[in-house]
Amino acid sequence: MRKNLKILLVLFLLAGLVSTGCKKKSKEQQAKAKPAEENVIKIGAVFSVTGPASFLGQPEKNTALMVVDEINKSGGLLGKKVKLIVYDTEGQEQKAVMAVNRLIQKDKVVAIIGPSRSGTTLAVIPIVMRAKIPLISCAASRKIVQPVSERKYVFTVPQLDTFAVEKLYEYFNKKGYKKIAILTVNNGFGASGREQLKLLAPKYGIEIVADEIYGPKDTDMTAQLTKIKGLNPDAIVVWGTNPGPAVIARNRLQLGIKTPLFMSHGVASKKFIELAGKDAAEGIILPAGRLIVADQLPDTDPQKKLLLDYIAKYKARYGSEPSTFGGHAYDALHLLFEAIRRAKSTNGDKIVAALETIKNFPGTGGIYNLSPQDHEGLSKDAFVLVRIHNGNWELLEE
Amino acid sequence: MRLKRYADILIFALLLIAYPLIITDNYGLNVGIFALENIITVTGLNLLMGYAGQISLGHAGFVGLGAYISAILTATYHWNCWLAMITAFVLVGIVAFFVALPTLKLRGHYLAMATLGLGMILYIFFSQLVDITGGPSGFVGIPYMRFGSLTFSSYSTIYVVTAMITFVIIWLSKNLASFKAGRIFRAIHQDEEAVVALGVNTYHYKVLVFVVSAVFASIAGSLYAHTVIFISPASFGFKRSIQLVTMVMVGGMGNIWGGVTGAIFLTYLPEFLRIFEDYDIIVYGSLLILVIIFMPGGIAGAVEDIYGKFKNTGGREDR
Amino acid sequence: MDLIQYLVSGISIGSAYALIAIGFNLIYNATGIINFAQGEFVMLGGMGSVYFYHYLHFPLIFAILSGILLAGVTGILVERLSIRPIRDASILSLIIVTIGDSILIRGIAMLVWDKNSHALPSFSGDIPIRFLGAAVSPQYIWIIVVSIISMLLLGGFFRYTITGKAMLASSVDPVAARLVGINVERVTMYSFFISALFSGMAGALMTPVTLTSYDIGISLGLKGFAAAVVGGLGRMSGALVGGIILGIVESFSAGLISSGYKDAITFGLLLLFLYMRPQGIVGEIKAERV
Amino acid sequence: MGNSKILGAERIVKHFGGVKALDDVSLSISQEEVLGLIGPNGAGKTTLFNIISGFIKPDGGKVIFKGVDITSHPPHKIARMGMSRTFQNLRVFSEMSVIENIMVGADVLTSAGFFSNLFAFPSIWKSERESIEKAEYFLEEVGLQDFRNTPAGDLPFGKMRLVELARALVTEPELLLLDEIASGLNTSETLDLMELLFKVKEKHNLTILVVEHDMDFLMNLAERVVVLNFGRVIAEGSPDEIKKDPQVIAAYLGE
Repeated sequence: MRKNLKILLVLFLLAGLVSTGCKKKSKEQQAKAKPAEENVIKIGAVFSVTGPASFLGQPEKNTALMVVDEINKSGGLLGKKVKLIVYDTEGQEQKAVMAVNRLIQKDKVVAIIGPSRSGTTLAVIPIVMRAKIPLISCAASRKIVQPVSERKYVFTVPQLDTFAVEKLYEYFNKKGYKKIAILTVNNGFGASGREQLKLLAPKYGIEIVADEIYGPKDTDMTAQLTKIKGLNPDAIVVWGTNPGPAVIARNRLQLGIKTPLFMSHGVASKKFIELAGKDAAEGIILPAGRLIVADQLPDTDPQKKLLLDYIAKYKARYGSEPSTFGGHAYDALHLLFEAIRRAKSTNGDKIVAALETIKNFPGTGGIYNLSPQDHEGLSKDAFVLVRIHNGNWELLEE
Repeated sequence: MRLKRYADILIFALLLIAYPLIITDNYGLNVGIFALENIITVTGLNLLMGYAGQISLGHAGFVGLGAYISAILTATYHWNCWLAMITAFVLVGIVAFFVALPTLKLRGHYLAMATLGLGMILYIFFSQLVDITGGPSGFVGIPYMRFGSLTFSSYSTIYVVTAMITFVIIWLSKNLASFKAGRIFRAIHQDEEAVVALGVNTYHYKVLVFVVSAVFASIAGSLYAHTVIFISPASFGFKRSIQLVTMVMVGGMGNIWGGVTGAIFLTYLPEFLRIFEDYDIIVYGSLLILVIIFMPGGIAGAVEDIYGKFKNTGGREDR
Repeated sequence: MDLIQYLVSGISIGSAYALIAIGFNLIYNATGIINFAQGEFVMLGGMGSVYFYHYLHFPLIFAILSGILLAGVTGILVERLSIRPIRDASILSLIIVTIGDSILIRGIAMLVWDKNSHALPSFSGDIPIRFLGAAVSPQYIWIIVVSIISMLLLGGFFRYTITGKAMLASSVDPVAARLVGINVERVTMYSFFISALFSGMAGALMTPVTLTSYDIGISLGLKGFAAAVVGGLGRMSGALVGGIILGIVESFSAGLISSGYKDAITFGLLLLFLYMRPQGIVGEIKAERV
Repeated sequence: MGNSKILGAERIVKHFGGVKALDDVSLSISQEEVLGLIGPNGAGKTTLFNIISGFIKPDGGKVIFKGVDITSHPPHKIARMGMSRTFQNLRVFSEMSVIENIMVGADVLTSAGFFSNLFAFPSIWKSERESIEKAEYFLEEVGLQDFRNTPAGDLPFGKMRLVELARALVTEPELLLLDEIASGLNTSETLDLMELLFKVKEKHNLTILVVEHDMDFLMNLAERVVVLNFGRVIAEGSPDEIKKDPQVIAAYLGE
């Protein structure tokens, strides 16, 4: 019995330590922040830098750090330095909730960009709504910004799956593909893609003959492809992010399937071609932002200069090609800076009001037209169709 | 005699009451609520692993099951949240019972692998039954807890409810651990055959403690659902089950307060480790190894040994 | 026609699981431990070879050999630093320590290398081999052949060689083994080294077809263990039989039942065996002395 | 003492793989008798012991306890019917204190159910008191009062044997099975144990089946002795008859 008392005393000590720790730190932070409050604008960022979705979070974090350095070099914002505080959510809801609360309560940020996944974004929305802190998510699910009435402080930058599917289905109608097979990954990205693919199919007179699923870490999808081959659809649509689609492209080659293969904007990066291998990737068509075909864009394209500049700077700093996911952080920050400039304040409501006035603002994802009803700001033409031809992206048509 | 036995629970109650008075900001309360929810699951798991010696590598599955049943009953069918929580842990208890019947005949690695497999299967059902659970994109729109006209939407009110339920769970676990059942669990952990020879149906006891730990996990799941009001399969996978087991091991097996300490320590630690950014995964992994090697009794065990050395009484009377 | 393809791809994936299961059996035979970091050795074999090949520009063969060696050395480190200090601790502690190892190895791999997926060129081209209308990539032929060879090699090693029997003895009863002069510590280290080598080889062989990344070890480790149990824990022939059956069940359930529940069916099979026949297909019932 | 037969093992057969551990062994014990079972190593004594207590199932034959065929009963059910045992290689709960070890035995008979234990209803407090009282009683009976709170694992070998004995007695058995309880004890400890067993047998009118190597201990304690060799009963009778039986001498006491 007394043994328990001793352990409990330690617990008391531990709790005291923890609570004073939190208290002291927050008091100390307030003290420290007080004088510096005036000349620093603190912006929070939550990305899944590690864990299963690290291929989203890592490029987003790299880009965010780069963009903040850039703006600080060119005089900061409203004459103040911008301080970025980045937390890793490991793609887990609890971690994201704690991170956002920490950013709001302890770090006293004026706005937040991220999270990377739609799941973690939906988990933190109630917090930012209550705290009236604007959040610009880097995840592409419609539920994030709808219903707008309950999402006043929430925006999202990535192109919605709906537009990607519409772009594909238009192409299918043009090519006369009526029966298609879909193969989607079993995570947030794949599930929302699958939802839109099935939702919009009837509108375009398309029939989905096979609705197959694969796991994010699965190493072989020949079974699903064999089943699909048996149903000989007109086209196959794969919705997922690396490495799955690359394995599927290889399996398709191996099984000698000739049916045209379409993918999602989730694989719009050089990495995909490298993983799938030149011949397995040959001829794959997918909707994508203009980032990967920036050099092939006509000079009149408003995004061209900005994209080339982003690619050059990213390559110089990190030595590798930027990905469309990194582009989301780029757009989120620039939209936020533009809103703060227009609002000339860091108050949450003012930033939101300013954001909603931003019209044809070029970003890496497309031309943003935000409004009180549309917190996403992009449309179908944010996407272009691109094809892989001998190991390179090729602009199919605007 | 009774007061002495309950001294430690009263101190725990004081801790629970003191915390929100010291920490008033939402971040501190939020971490506190998650720590309490972890305490509930870890205490159940401690009874199963620390006391009865039966390992489970799939307990996040039961947390998820409780969370989803609560979410579906309250959001889709608009049940009262308390009725939903009770229905959830009754259903989870039944599922755990039927799962336990074949599983607890196994021992050691086989038991570990079976529970791991069960956790994975539950996870797959969460992500595949899209039209009921919302699938991998998660379940949106879970209502906050309500009692009459009072809605628990602020962290302070959620903390109060969670703290009360945690206290009840700890009280129940204390009873279970300190009377007859606790002794028999500990005896089973050390030498099951000898307990059988005394006339105890050890299989019955093992199934019992498995169901109790699953019910506690379900309650924690329901509370979590009403705290974050959004759930997705990602929070109830293999990684989460391992975190829960780590809390039991690091805290100290076979002692209620060991489990509590482990849950608190490993809920707050990552928050302090944020400064390490990417490196916290390395700190976590090495911490796990170091504790098993150098502190087999976990934090509680180490405290006991240090305390024992100080007092170094002859017959170690106060064992 | 599809059925043959399901069978062929089932056997191919199954042979990869078999190779990993062999790694499990090696450590289990010598130490009675189930190493939950086994998947990480597989990952190291793949990622190591990628690192030596793509970044240090070793020729393919040397890159793969050094990748496999890297996995082997890690195996020794895992044994020396985490298993030996608690050699006769409870099963629970051993399981948790190996889980700690897997988290640590994954973390280091993530930081030292990167978070992307990587590939290796196939050993003998990508042109699929066709027979009976089904197609299989030549790389899988390598995997099937290598897993059969290693099964025979190791099966014989444990049955006919002195060191092999010494390993078995030290797992059944370490004290008795020490009494007859077996250096149990060294045998345990060898078992981890050899097991890590085999799993590293599995990783290197699989990467051309399955690609690899710092966190591919988790699911491969689980599948490998399921194969080892279904086949018969500790038996090399069990590893091959279990692996192939698991691959075939997975392939058919994905093709015919539902690809979403594929893994649920695989783990369901594992549970079935754990409940009905824990000693696996080829194993016999071990009499439990009271 | 020709009263009723409490235990009958009839034509027991058991083999492990090729080895025939027990080959058509029959044995019976009457009420309050002390029966000894001896035989060289590997004669099948412990196997028979495990079959009677239900831990191993025989390949042939039956075990009747108090008139009930318990051959296929699970061991815990047999124990509840009034048969308790000790183990050849000592099995105490080493990290639990001596009193707790004995209380586990006592707990088996207390009435409080799971829910009263969970919600600390009065009936669990009553059972707790009962359990403590009973455990204290047997603690004194085996003379371990001064080690009440010591972890059983810290005790010397002889004392651990007494813990195991007290734990077996507290379940109030009618038939007590002792599996080489004197092994590892020095002469004075063996004498004290013998004295204790006589006292306990009288007080609780126990029937005892004891398996032993220590001939003096067995010959003084047992009223009747059965000799096993290579899984077969080769002799049966009073200790004196057994000492003179040529077959026993040849097989066991060694030429």
